[in-house]
Amino acid sequence: MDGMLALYIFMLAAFTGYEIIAKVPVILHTPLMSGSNFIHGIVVVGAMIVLGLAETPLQQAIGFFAVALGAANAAGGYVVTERMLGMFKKKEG
Amino acid sequence: MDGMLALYIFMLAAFTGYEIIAKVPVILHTPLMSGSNFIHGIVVVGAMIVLGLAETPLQQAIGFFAVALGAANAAGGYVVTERMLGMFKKKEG
Amino acid sequence: MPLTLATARETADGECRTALVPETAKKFAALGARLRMEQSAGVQSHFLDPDYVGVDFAPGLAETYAGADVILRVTPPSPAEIAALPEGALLIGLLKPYESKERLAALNARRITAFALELLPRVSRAQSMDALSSQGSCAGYQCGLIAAARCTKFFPMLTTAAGTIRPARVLVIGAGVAGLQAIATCKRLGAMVEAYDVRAAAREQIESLGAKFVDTGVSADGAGGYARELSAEEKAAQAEKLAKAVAQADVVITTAAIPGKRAPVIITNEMVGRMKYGAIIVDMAAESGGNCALTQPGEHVVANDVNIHGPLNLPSRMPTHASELYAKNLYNFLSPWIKDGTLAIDWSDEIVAGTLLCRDGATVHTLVKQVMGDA
Amino acid sequence: MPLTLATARETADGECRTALVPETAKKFAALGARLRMEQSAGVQSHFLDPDYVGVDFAPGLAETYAGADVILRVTPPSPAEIAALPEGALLIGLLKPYESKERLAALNARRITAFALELLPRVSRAQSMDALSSQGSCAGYQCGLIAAARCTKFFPMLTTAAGTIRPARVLVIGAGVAGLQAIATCKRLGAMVEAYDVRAAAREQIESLGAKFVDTGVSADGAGGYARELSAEEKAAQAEKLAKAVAQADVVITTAAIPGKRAPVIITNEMVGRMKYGAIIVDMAAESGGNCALTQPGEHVVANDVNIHGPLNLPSRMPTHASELYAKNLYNFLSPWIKDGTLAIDWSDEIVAGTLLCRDGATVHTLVKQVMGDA
Amino acid sequence: MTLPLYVQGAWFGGALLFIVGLKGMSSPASARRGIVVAGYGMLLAIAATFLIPGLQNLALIALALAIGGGGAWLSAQKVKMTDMPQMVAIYNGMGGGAAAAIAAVEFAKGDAHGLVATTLATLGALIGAVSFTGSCVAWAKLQGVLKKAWRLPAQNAVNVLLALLSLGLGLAVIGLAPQQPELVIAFFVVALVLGLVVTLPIGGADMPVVISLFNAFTGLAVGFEGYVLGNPALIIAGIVVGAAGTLLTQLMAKAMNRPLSNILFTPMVASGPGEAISGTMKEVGAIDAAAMMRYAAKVIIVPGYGMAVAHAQHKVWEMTSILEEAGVEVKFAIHPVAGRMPGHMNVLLAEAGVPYDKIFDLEEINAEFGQADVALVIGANDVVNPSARTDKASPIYGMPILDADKAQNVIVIKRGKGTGYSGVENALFYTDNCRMLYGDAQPMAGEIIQHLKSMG
Amino acid sequence: MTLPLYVQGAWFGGALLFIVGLKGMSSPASARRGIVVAGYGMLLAIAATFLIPGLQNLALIALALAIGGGGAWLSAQKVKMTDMPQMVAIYNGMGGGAAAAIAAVEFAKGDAHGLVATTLATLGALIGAVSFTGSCVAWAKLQGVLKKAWRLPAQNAVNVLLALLSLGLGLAVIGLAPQQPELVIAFFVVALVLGLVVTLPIGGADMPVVISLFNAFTGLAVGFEGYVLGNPALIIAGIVVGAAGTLLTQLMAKAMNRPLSNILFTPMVASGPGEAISGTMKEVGAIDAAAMMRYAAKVIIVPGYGMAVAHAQHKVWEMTSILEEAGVEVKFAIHPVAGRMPGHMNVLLAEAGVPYDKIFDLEEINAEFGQADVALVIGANDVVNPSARTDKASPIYGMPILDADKAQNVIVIKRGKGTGYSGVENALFYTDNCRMLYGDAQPMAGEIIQHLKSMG
Ligand SMILES: NC(=O)c1ccc[n+]([C@@H]2O[C@H](COP(=O)([O-])OP(=O)(O)OC[C@H]3O[C@@H](n4cnc5c(N)ncnc54)[C@H](OP(=O)(O)O)[C@@H]3O)[C@@H](O)[C@H]2O)c1
Ligand SMILES: NC(=O)c1ccc[n+]([C@@H]2O[C@H](COP(=O)([O-])OP(=O)(O)OC[C@H]3O[C@@H](n4cnc5c(N)ncnc54)[C@H](OP(=O)(O)O)[C@@H]3O)[C@@H](O)[C@H]2O)c1
Ligand SMILES: NC(=O)c1ccc[n+]([C@@H]2O[C@H](COP(=O)([O-])OP(=O)(O)OC[C@H]3O[C@@H](n4cnc5c(N)ncnc54)[C@H](O)[C@@H]3O)[C@@H](O)[C@H]2O)c1
Ligand SMILES: NC(=O)c1ccc[n+]([C@@H]2O[C@H](COP(=O)([O-])OP(=O)(O)OC[C@H]3O[C@@H](n4cnc5c(N)ncnc54)[C@H](O)[C@@H]3O)[C@@H](O)[C@H]2O)c1
Repeated sequence: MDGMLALYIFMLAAFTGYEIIAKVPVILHTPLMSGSNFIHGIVVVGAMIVLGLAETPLQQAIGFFAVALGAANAAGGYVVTERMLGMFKKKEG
Repeated sequence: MDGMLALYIFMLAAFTGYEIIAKVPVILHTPLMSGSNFIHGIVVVGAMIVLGLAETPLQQAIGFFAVALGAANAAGGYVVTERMLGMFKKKEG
Repeated sequence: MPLTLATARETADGECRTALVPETAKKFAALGARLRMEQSAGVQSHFLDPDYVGVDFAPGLAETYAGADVILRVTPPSPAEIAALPEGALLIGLLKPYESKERLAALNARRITAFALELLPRVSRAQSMDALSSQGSCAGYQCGLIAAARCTKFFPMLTTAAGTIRPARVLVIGAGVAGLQAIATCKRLGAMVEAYDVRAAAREQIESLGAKFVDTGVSADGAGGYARELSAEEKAAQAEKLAKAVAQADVVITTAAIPGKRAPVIITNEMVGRMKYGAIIVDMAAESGGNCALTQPGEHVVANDVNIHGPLNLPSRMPTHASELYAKNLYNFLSPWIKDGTLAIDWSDEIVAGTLLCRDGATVHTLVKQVMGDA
Repeated sequence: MPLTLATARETADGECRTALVPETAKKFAALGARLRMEQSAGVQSHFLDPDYVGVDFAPGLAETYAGADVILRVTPPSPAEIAALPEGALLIGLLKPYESKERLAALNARRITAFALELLPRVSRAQSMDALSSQGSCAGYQCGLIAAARCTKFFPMLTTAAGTIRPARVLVIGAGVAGLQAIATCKRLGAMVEAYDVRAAAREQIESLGAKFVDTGVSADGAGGYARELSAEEKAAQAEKLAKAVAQADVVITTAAIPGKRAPVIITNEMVGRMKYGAIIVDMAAESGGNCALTQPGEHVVANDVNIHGPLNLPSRMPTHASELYAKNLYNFLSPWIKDGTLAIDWSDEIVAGTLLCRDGATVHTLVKQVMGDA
Repeated sequence: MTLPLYVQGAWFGGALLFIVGLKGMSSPASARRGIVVAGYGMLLAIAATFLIPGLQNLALIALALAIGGGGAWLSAQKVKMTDMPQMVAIYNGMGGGAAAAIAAVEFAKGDAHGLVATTLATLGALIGAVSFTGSCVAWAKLQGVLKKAWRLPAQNAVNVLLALLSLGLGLAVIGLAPQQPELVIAFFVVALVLGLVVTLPIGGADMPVVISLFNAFTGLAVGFEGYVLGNPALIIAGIVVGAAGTLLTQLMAKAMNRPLSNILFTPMVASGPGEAISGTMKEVGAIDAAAMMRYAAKVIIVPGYGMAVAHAQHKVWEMTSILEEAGVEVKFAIHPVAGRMPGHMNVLLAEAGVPYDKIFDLEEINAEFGQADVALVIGANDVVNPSARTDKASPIYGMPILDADKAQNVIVIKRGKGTGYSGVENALFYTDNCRMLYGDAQPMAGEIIQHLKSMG
Repeated sequence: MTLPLYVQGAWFGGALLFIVGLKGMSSPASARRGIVVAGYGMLLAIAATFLIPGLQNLALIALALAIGGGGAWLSAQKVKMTDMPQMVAIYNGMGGGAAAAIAAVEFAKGDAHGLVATTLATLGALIGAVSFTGSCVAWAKLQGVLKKAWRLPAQNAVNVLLALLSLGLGLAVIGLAPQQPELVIAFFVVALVLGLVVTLPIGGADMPVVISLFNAFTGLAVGFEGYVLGNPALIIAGIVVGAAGTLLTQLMAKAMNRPLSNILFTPMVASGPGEAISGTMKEVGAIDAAAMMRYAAKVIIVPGYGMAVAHAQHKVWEMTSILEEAGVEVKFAIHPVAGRMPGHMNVLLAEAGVPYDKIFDLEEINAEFGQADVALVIGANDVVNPSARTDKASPIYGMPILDADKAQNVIVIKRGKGTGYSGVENALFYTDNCRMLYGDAQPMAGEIIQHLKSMG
């Protein structure tokens, strides 16, 4: 991957992340932390690729480990966030 | 350039542009239009490269034309924006 | 010889207002009119003679009125004062047109051109001449103050070291000009104010002042912004719903009037009997008979430990401002017709025609003729 | 035999309050005390005898006081009433400790244990017993109402079809409990209020109510939240700055008092001379001599077209609430010492000690002894 | 072509500064700093470009920069403030032209870029060219060079036809690589004509919106050419402007209460003459009302019965305080018969704590409306009805009224089309300088407050 | 490896949905929708990954997904609401572990990626590993598995040493490509230990901030590994979370009034005993105060003399109205001697238009504080001073007070450390559930209003 392009993407993504969080009420700090925790669960995709392309048993083992961890990150992160944000439901009527 | 990466950049840049403008007061509409007009004056850089790498007189001519236009965009855009925004100066004390 | 306007001292009992104040005197003078005033005619309103610039002072009634073209008054003239009016002169004031046949006859006998400001049509243009409104404002404000001063409780809520005082409950009946002002005054002082009026539009107006409307389900919109008389059943329905509100009130202020008629009796004897001990009623309609059955105009009656006040001539309690407003009403009424020191009235103007009571020796106002018979 | 509390009808001129109200009667009874009251003792405050639950009624003064342990009063007892007090009884009330040597002697002759609520120390815990504050609130509120009712102008600004009424200018001198309440009341009615007090802290307090502080550069903070007396130069400086404010005012309300002393004269003859025609002064300090040189306590004086009112016993104008507050002060003062129907006073308690006027046949309060001599 | 890191880094820095600068420009308080930041970004990017190894024609480049940049700089300095909008138009058009020119050179070179790049190059050329001629027309109209509305018989059909034609030619250019010069020239000509034809019929009042649209176009064109040139700084700057500009255009159209399609395809015609009350009521949003007042020097508030009904007095006073803190002079004008009782407004304003010295009656203030930037009419109607001055048949004829209509701008808050006490129509609401803010006075005042606060 | 367009497109869609979802989550009104949107993004991205041609070990992948995902799904469903924070910690740690594992596999493969990629892989591995063990410790602490604070003698020195060592090893790994297994293993071990050691001494109260920091770490690690894998979706999701998480961590630290460095390097020690009033005053921002009230069921407002001095009554009432519109029950508790005259608060609240039925005196309301989520004390001091209940020496001993301290949370608005009328310190301000909002009551109430409005 072109390093320069990646840098541009880094910059824009960082800017986007920053903009989204700026001026968030304290009440959302924990859910947002949890939500962003879920989002980096996307690492499971990377782990899947790694495992999918693993060549040795060691690689497979680590890859398996990575996929399981990543999947836990994604699934657990989603459920926890969803449940936390459920609190806001009743008030928004 | 990798099309996919470009697409990501397009997406992030569009998101960024949108976020910046959302909820801007009407009073800033014209200055912001002018300011963003200035920013796409960056086209002058592209024009410079094109002229710099021009091979035929025709290309040179068009390139020259492009640089002049781009430079006018950038310089004129800057001055106009700067003057418009000067109006806000006195009120911000 | 330029137009001469004359103002004598008001002689009615307890009347402290005056029809000419220094400010309007100056303005009339600027229009080229000559002004004559009885000595100390403004003193009860705290306007001293030296305050009037460009006004001639005359020692007595006769000297004041002699040869005057226009007579400005607050109250209707007494027989003696009518006798002093120059024959054919123009008279403007709150002339109580429905009060006395004799007075009308006397005015006509002297061929007085009389304008009764009570008759002023309520069109937009006439609002600046509307003495009923201006004096009604004063009356409503004074009613509120009387109610607060006579109430044996605080109006506002007060949380104090010695316990919490609950706000007084005030009920205002009749939300015309005066009633609204009374509502505003009581609200300002912190009372919980409820109000009631038969006119449907009154609800929004009452609520616009932050008071609560007492809904009785009876509406009585009449012509020209005034209320019509209610039927017997309507009165009964109204009375029932109102009785409840009255029974809860610490203070009841009544301002319901119907022009040219006796005021409706809204608070009956029986309703007074159900009121709280120590409650008070301030009956602003006392002048036209009272909205409470027990009201004695000008008196203070106690029944069942309820104090019923029937104050008269409320604007005279604040004569400075009441006179100022009234004098400006007169000025606004008259000034359009004064040009270069002469009077040129357009008799077809709807305001002039509507207000005209007597002219050329006859009562000309239709409604007054209807009620009083030809005089 | 349980503790007996007795309350007779107040006999002082114009006094409408009562020292026992139905609510406190119930509470005292709950503490096990017996209560006795003279017939109709509460009626002037609009509390009827049947309103009192668990109270014995007695036909006259003698019957009421006979054998009572504690006598609750609003005003100091007259010589006749002192004679009716059971020897050695406990007496609580606003006893005007600095007013009369003879009264002190008479009380001591009957070995009365007397508590004068005026002497209550102003500690936080005593605030609920502070009758000066509760009655001061009533007085200040009434002052505001009197001022508004007597003013010949509107208090609020009004823009009307007949011209714009400028708001009245009210100056309040003395911003203690009563003064602040007067400020609040006049502000509520829409007046432009300025106020002045010698205490430095008063500025912020005045401004906290939205009124303007008149800065004269003189400060006179005394002990215990009361003001000290000013020196002659200070008085002159104060007078000069104040004179200006007074001259501009439509209404001046004065509430400046110094406990145990004649009220300071703040508005001089000369200052009255420079006031507006028709302006009014309401002097709440009339009782202790008046803050205006021309004040006649209880009277209404006109000087230079300025009306000077010296109302007395203002809380009695709103007896229902004034009595309620006062009675609760008494209850809060006494109840901590009543247990199972007996009285057990801790004489070393700072509040008890500070309020105690006479005991065992002698005047014991230090400051009172200083001012009045031993009696 | 691989570029040295310092050039790429400088471009990266430029792009970063653009974003930061644009962000700054989106709030009045930091707007000025924003343009300066963006300006540094531009300098950085241009300077770095000179350092590209092997760049030729340096003298030509410098000359073109000097001519274009210098000329624009000087003329932009001299132009009057009122002529700014057309300057924005022309500079924007030049940017579009530059983008189109870049595409032209790329076509001329005939380098093979791949399908994506060629497509984007063509698309950029098309919208750049349209933006170029369109902006020129906009400039000419605003400058007064082009005066009358120039309208074809079947304007919309012609527009669509030309657009289709240019798209078709574009597809041909893309498909038939390497490009044939004739085709390319035809494509450009049609695109340029399209810009002309589309813009010519649009009226002057709608021009700002159109300019904003072309601005977004140029941004996109620059972004696309950036892709062709493999220059992420161009991409980012262009796309950010494209996105921002698109949103801005929509916001502007909304502020004018006209859908964008309406502006482009059904140009406004002057309304017919001879009605009792002519003109239309123009709506305005709370944010616009807030901004108009926030940047006014003097605002006069005219409260009426509607303020009382809505109990909006506290909000109105809060709004006033915020405006005053921002340095705006605010006065209240009370009509003698505003409301339903003498002194109605006084009672309410006093309740809200409005100091007396801000309250003026008709006689005191009527002369001042002429100097007011904004008259804010809150739930008043009859008391600002100009027909009282002129129309003898009106029931309110002869009543003195507050001259709110003399103010630079009038904003009227009311719930709907309701009449006042007198029941007559109000000509004020139809005048050019009047904007209606529909809604209950209390929440409306609340919204204005919120927007005022966000303007810092 | 070039991937088919549909896989890349799906990833792109996933990234887009993440951003949109995260944006949604930043406002209470749309937060729930936000997580659902992001969830779809995740499903899309994972599903597409299966479609990569040539992907092996599909069964293994599915198994790992089922074990990891299924297990986490079930356990997350079951956990109590109060145990949520540690769950966030542990899932976050797993993400970090996954990132580190990806790096490990890449090292194991020994593919040459170039300097940039290797550097990023190593960096990602380092912070991923730290985040992994650190999060596990955080989980253990919050879960109560690890109870006592485990502190080395020279903790900070050890921290720095370990950090330097891991960096050094990392540089070695980068420099000495192809990687030697021993080096790589040593690197990972040190990184994992570093995470442990850094986190162990940190107290439970500071854990949320630390978890947030590790969350940002994991984001960065994922972003870096995304670069290594050439997967922009990972890059964007990771970096967005990294940036957002960093800012969030700062905001959280600020909300706790502790600089981040303080939390990491000088863990709080319990304050010494035996002072007259123990504890510290904890500051809070207007936005926090607003949020606490906005999401409360019941708020009791205690006004005092400071509200009068600040003339804040109108603002306070506006704030109340907004809260009530949002469904919060709000009551006013008036102390008998609040202010400086009997009825002082009544006069002011009436002026602001507070209806009487919301105003309660001490006897009426004192029992309700226990059920209130928030007691908002505005410029009151003596009247909420608990020492009046207990401290016989206090000048206010014996005065009844409002039991504001019984509320779930207490927020006190005052200008500074000023005492009240009685001049005594107030123990309430030092209690655990009390937060100080410093500033003049009027602008503060205004700020709260503004934040409340932004919460919709
Ligand atoms: N002052 C007096 O003594 C007195 C006495 C009697 C009569 N009047 C008459 O009353 C009139 C007073 O004039 P004005 O201009 O004050 O009032 P107005 O002419 O009655 O107009 C009030 C306007 O407020 C709007 N409105 C009502 N409720 C509203 C709400 N909740 N929020 C926003 N807008 C609201 C109404 O339009 P929408 O329905 O579209 O919202 C209406 O057009 C004069 O004609 C006067 O002659 C005065
Ligand atoms: N009600 C009566 O009749 C009466 C009469 C006399 C005395 N008192 C006494 O007055 C006291 C009343 O208690 P309280 O709790 O109402 O008031 P307080 O105890 O006097 O406390 C007021 C607090 O408000 C803060 N403050 C002042 N100005 C402020 C501003 N502009 N913005 C924000 N905060 C401000 C002050 O702290 P900062 O300086 O840090 O801001 C102060 O701690 C009692 O002790 C009572 O005994 C009452
Ligand atoms: N030109 C104008 O626009 C103008 C000027 C002044 C007043 N007005 C309007 O005229 C109306 C009446 O004004 P007014 O104060 O002179 O009236 P008023 O003094 O004649 O009567 C006072 C009020 O008593 C009410 N009333 C009558 N009978 C009643 C009953 N049985 N029970 C309860 N209420 C009863 C009336 O409806 C009226 O509101 C008001 O709406 C006022 O706004 C209009
Ligand atoms: N326990 C408590 O905390 C408590 C209870 C009640 C009152 N207080 C405080 O005590 C103070 C006085 O209360 P009060 O109303 O009983 O006082 P007061 O009736 O004795 O006097 C009224 C006011 O007149 C002022 N005054 C005296 N001489 C003056 C002069 N020459 N010029 C102008 N003003 C002059 C005094 O400063 C005082 O404010 C107030 O500050 C009040 O808040 C405290």
